[in-house]
Amino acid sequence: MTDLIMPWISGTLLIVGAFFYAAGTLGLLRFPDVYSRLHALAKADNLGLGFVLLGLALQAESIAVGLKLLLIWPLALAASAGVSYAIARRADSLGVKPWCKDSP
Amino acid sequence: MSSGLLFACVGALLFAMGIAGVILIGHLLRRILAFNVMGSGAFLILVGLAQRNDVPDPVPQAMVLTGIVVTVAATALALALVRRLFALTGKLELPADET
Amino acid sequence: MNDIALAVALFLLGNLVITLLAAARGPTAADRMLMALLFGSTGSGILVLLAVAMSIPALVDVALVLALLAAIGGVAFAKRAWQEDGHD
Amino acid sequence: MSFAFDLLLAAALLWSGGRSLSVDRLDRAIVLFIAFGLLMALAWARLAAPDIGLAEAAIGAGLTGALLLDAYGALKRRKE
Repeated sequence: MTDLIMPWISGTLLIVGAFFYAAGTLGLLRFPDVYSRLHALAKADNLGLGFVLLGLALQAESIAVGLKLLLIWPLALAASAGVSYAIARRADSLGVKPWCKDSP
Repeated sequence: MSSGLLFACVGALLFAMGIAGVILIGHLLRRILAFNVMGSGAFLILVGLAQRNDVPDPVPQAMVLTGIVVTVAATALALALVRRLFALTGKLELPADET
Repeated sequence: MNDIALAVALFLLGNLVITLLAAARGPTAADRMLMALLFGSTGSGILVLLAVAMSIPALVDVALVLALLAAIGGVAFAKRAWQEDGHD
Repeated sequence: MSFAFDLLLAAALLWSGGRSLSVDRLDRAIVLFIAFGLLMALAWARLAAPDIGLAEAAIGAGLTGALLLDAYGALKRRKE
């Protein structure tokens, strides 16, 4: 029973992860200023990575291999949070204005 | 066409681009970039051509692993020399021969 | 099962190439550096998918290193290279 | 499908390598070179050499890019 269903769940999770990656790329291309682009990348892409890792960990042979796959996710989250903070802080100190609805 | 052969062809093209850049570009930082691209091309040729059989040959892989480390050390030394040259002369190009 | 992993990896590589083309002509300096952030997460995703599709478990370690060390470039950019006149 | 992956990766490698040598602004060239290093790590993974991929991901993507950006920032600060 589990062997029958597990590939379908795993494949669905992989495709959902690919959708979130595409959403992050679309946000990078279409959003108006640095802060909103940062928001799209740092959240949507890491959510996509999480779904892909979960989908692959479901079909790992052993618990240890699956846990090692899932270990990548908090590390990627920490790295991306650090970089986003550094870039946003530097943009703010350089005087980059956030985009408003009225601004061109 | 196997993937080893394809990447060996890509490596040959990258080596050609890199060596043209090293010869033709005067700006020193860009020349360092061209040097790195040239090295990557050579590494791709070495590993890609060792991939013909089913079992990859480990000797070129060990050579390339050493070569990558040597490349980053050479890049760091070249960048330090460029910064020193800029501090002394204020230019980012090599001085012409005075003979 | 390996087929769908390889298909998703191909899709992610297409994403990466589109972002590369768009961000190389991005309007501000920061947008080009956001590309490094995207390369970190998307690249580690591709490496994990390749580890399953080609059945080389060591590629998972490469994905781990890539996810951590792609951050160094972004921090170096924000702290050292991004100057006042970088708006063009 | 793996051949399509190889072709797309090869095209991206050639494009980013060539553009990083020919683009007009230096900071764009350095960012394109960092992207080139990450694509090289993917190429080593496709060539079934995970140890070289590990070294390239650590050195080519992280360390060389940080060194180049640091040198670029220092030169630009000194020029002003």
